[in-house]
Amino acid sequence: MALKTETMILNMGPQHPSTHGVLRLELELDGELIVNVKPHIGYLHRCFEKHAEAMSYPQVIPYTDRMDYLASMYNNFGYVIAVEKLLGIQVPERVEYIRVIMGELQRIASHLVAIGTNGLDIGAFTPFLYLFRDREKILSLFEMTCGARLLYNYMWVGGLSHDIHPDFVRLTKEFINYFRPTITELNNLLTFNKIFIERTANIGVLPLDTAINYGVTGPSLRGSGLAFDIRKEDTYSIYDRFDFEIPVGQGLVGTVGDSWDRYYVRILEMEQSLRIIEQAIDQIPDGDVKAAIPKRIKPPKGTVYTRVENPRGELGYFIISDGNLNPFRVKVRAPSFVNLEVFGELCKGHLVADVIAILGSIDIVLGEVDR
Amino acid sequence: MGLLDKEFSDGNVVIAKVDDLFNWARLSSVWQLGFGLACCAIEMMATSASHYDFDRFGVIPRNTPRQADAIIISGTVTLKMATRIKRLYEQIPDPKYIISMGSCANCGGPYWEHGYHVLKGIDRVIPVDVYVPGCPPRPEALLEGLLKLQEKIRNESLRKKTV
Amino acid sequence: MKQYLKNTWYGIWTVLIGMKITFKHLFTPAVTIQYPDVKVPLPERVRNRLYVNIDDCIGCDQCSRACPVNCIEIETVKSLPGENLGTTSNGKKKALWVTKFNIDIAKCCYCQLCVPPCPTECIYMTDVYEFSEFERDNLVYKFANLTEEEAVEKKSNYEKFQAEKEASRQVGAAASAKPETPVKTQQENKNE
Amino acid sequence: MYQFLFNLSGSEIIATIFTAAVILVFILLFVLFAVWFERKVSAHMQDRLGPMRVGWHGVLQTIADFVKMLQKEDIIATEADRKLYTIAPVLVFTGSFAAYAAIPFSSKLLGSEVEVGIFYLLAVSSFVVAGILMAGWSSNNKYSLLGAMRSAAQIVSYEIPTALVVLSIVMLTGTLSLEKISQLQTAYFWNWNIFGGPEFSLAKFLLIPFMFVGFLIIYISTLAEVNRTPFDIPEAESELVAGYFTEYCGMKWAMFMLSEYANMFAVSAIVTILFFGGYQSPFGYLGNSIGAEWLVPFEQAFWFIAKGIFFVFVQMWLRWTLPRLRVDQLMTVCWKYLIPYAFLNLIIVGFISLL
Repeated sequence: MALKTETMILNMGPQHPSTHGVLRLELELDGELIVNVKPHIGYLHRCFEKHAEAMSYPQVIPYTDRMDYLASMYNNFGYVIAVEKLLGIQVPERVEYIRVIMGELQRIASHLVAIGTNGLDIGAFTPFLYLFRDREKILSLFEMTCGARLLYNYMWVGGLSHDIHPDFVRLTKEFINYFRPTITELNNLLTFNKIFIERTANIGVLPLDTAINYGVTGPSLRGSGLAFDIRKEDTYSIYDRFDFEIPVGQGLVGTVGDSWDRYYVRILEMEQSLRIIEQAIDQIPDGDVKAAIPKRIKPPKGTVYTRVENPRGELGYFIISDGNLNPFRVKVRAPSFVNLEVFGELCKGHLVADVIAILGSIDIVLGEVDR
Repeated sequence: MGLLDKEFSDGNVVIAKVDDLFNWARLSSVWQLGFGLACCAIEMMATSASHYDFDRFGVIPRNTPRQADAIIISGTVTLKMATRIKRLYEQIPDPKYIISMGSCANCGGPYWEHGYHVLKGIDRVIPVDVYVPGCPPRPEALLEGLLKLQEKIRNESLRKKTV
Repeated sequence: MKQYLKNTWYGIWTVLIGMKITFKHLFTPAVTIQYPDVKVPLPERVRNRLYVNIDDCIGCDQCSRACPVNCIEIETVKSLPGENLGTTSNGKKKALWVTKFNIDIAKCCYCQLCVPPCPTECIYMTDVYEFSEFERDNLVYKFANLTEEEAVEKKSNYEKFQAEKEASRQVGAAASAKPETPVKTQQENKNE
Repeated sequence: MYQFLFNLSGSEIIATIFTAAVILVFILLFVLFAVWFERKVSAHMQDRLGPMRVGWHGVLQTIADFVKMLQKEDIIATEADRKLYTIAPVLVFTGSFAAYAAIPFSSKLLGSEVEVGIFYLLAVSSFVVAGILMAGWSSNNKYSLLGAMRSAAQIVSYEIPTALVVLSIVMLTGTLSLEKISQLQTAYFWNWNIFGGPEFSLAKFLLIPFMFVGFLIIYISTLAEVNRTPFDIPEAESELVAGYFTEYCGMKWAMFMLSEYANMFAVSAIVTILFFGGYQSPFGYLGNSIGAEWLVPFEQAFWFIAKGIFFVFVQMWLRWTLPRLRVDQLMTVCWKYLIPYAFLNLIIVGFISLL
C-alpha cells in the first residue's frame, strides 16, 4: 500500500526566469512529480480591445504591434488585411510582395527567439545568444526599412509606411546566405545534442486529436503531425504564388507530437521561410506602396473575420464596423492564448524540470495571451 | 549589516576615499533582477545578448531578488503585477536601484489614457532612479540609462545627507 | 545492450561536436558594439525622439489628432490682422501663434503616425535616443518658442482685439436691425 | 610546507596558521581569477566580450563584485531558521577549504602529508552536502528545499563512480597518498597514469584506453559533485530560480560562490593528481638542467596550477556548451552508465595490473 502523502503547492512566477514573461503557474507537486498545473494569466492585460474602440482604424495598428511583440509585423499584417477586406480595396502588387517578405523575416525572427528561449530553459545559454545575434541581423533589416527595431507599425491600411530601402534586396540576400549555415550549426550544437534530445523527446506529448480538440494551431499543431497551415489552407495575400512545404512532426527521436517535434518544426519552418523569401525577393514589381484610399478611413457597416498564420498559429481578427471612424469592436483570436490551454494537459505526470521544457516548446507570448 | 546603514557626520579624507571605492564597486557591478515584463523585456534581452552585451558593464541577470542590485522595469506594469513588483523590490537587499525602461513603465505609455488595467507609471509604486524613454528603447538607450545610473551612484556618499 | 552502448557513444560524440563549435567561437571575433566608445551610425529612417521645427509649425493640430496616445499638446492663439508671422519654409503663411507645443516623450509610442499628416513637414523623428532622465517631468519637451509672458501677451492682445471687434460690431448692430444676434452667439461660443 | 614552517618557527600553532593562511590566500586569489575567467570565457564563446569597463578587459570585475557584496544588506527572512541559515555557508566553505589541506601543490608545497590523502579528500568533500541541505532547509523556501534535496541525492550518488575510479588508481599505484601518487608519475608526460604509468611494459600500453575511460568517468562524476552544468540541477537557474541559495544574499551568498569555485579547483586537482602527473612537469625541469635545485618546487607549483586551471577551463567550456540534464536522467547517468562502466574498468585495470 502506498504511503499517503500531502502534495506541495509550488508557485512559479510571475517573476520566474523561464515563464516567458509574467505567466504564473501554480504547480501541485508530489515530490517533483506534477499532479496538477494551473496557469494564472492576466498579469499583462493591456486592454487592447478597449483601446481599439477608442482609436481610429490606423491608430489601432501600433496597439496590434504590442500584442505579440515578437511578431509585430505579422500582427500588423493580419489587421490591415482585415480592414482592407472591410473597405473592399486592393493593394498594389509591390505592397503584397514586400508584406510577404517582411512577414516571413518576422517569422524567422520570432522562431529564433522561440528556439533560443526553449534552449535557454533547458540550460543551453550559448545557442540562445547565437540566435539573438542572428536575430539582430533581421532587426537591422527592419530598422533600415521602417526605422524601428521591435514595434514597427510598418503595414498600413492600403499600403506600407515606407518603401523598402534601395539596399534591402541585396542585404536580404546576404542574410539568407549567412543564415543557412547557422541553422546547421544550431542543429549540431543543440538540436541533435543527446542531452537536449533526452530533455525534450517523449516529453509533453500532444496527441493529434487532443490538439484538434483544444484548437491548438501553428507549430504546436504541426508538431503533432497535421499539415495545417493557413498560408496554404486559406490563402491570403499572395502566398499561393510561392512554392513551400509545410513541415510536420515525424517523431524522429521520440513520439510524434513531443516537445522536440514542436521545436524541430520551427527549425524546418525557418528554412521554408527562407525559401519563400528567396522566391519573392527577385520578383518584387515596381510601383507605388500606397493604394489610393481616402485620407480618413471610414469603412462601411459590416463585420469581417480574417485569419493569418502568425508564427505562433492562427491569428484571427474579427472587426465590427458601425460606419464610424473608430471600429466598433476588434476581437482577436490570439494563438498563444489558445495554445496555452492545452498546457495543463501536457504537464501531468511529468517532473518540474519538464514544465519549462514544455512551456518553451509551446512558445507563448504573454502580451498576446493577456492582450 | 550593510555598511551603508551607518552614516558619518564628518566628511574626512578617509571617508571620501572609502566612498570612492564603495561607489566604484557598486556602479561597476550592478546586477539586475532577471525579470521581463513585456515588449521592453525583449530589448532588454537583446541588450544582454552578444551585440550590446550588458556584461561589459558588469551587469548580469540574477534570478532571485536576494542577489540583485537593480530592477529594470521593462514593460507595462498592470495593476495585478504592481503588487508583485513592490514585493520584489522589498526583497532586494539595500542598496538597490531601479531603472524604468520604456514608456509604459515611465507613465503608462500608450496605455495611459484608456488602459483601465495599467499602472500609470511605476513610480507610483516604487522609487525610480532613472527613466529611459523609448517604446521600446534601443539597447543603446538602455545602456545610456545605465551610464546615467552609474553617474548617480558615483555621487552618493556615506556622509550624512545634511552635511 | 546495443542500444546502451549506442546511447553512451551518441552522448559523448554530440558533446564533443558541441564543444568543437563553442571552441571555434572562442576565437572568432566578437560582434559586440562597445557602446559608449563606439556608436554605430543609425539608418536614416530611424525613429527615435520626436522633434518639432517650431519655426515651420502653423499650429494646425493635425499631428495631435493623428497621435494614438495623445501625447502632443498644442495651444494656439489667432494672430491679429496687422501682425506678420512670416511663412514656413515651404511657403505656407502662418496665421496662428503657437503658444504651447508640448510633447510628452514619456508617453510617446514612436509610431510615426504624427509625421505624415503634417502639411509643413515640421514634425519628424530624429536619431537622438540618449535622453534618459532622473526626473520624469524633464521628459515633457516644450517646443513653443514663445516665452510665457509673450504667450500671455499674445492671448491678451487677441482678446483685446476680439473685444474691440465685438464692441465695434455691437455699435454697428445697434445701428442696424436685430437679426445679427445668432452670429454673435456663435462667435462667443468660439471664444470659449 | 608545514614541516618547513615548523622547523622555522618551532611552534605547531604558528606553522598551522601560516599554512592555512597561504592556502586561504591561494583560494581567494584563485576565485577572484576564476570568476573573471569564467565570465570572459563564456563571453568569448558567445561572440561577446564580457566585462570590459573596469581595468584592462575587466580584470577588476570580481573585486568590484566582492566589495559591492560587502555593502549589501544582510537579509534573513523571518521564517528562516536563523542558526542553520547562518552556519550553512560557513560549513560549505569549511568543507571545500579542508579539502585543500591534502592537495600537494608541489613536492615542498603541501598542507599536510596525509598518508590516506585521497581517502581524506573524498570524505571531506562530501561534507559540503550537509551544508547544502542545511541551507536548503533553513531558508524555508520551496525552491531552496527542492534544490537541496536534489543536490544531496546527486553528490552522494556521484561519490560512487568517483571512488571506483580512484580505487583503480590506488590498485595500480598501491598507495593512498596523493603526494606519493604524484611522485610516482615522474617528470615527462609519458609517465603519467593516463599513459599507463611510469613502468615500461606491455601492461602500460594495454592500460592506456582503460585509463582514458577512467579519466572520463571521474571527470564527469566530479563535474556532478561540484554542481556544474550539465549537472547543475541543484541551482538550475531556469527551473529552481537559484536552487538552495535562493534566499541568500550578500556575503553569505559570496561564501557559497567561493566554495563552489574552490571546489572546482579541488576536483580538477584530483583529476590532475590521479591521471596527469600531479605537480610533475611534462617536459622535465628547468631547475634540474641548470642546476638550480631550489627552482624545482616553484616549477612544480606552476605546472600543478596550470593543469588545474586547464581542467577548470574545460569545466567552463562544458558549462557554456551543454544544456542541463533532468534530475532523474542525472541519476540514470550515474547508476546505469557511470557505475557499470567504472566497475568494469576497475576489474579490467585490476587484471592488467596483475600481468
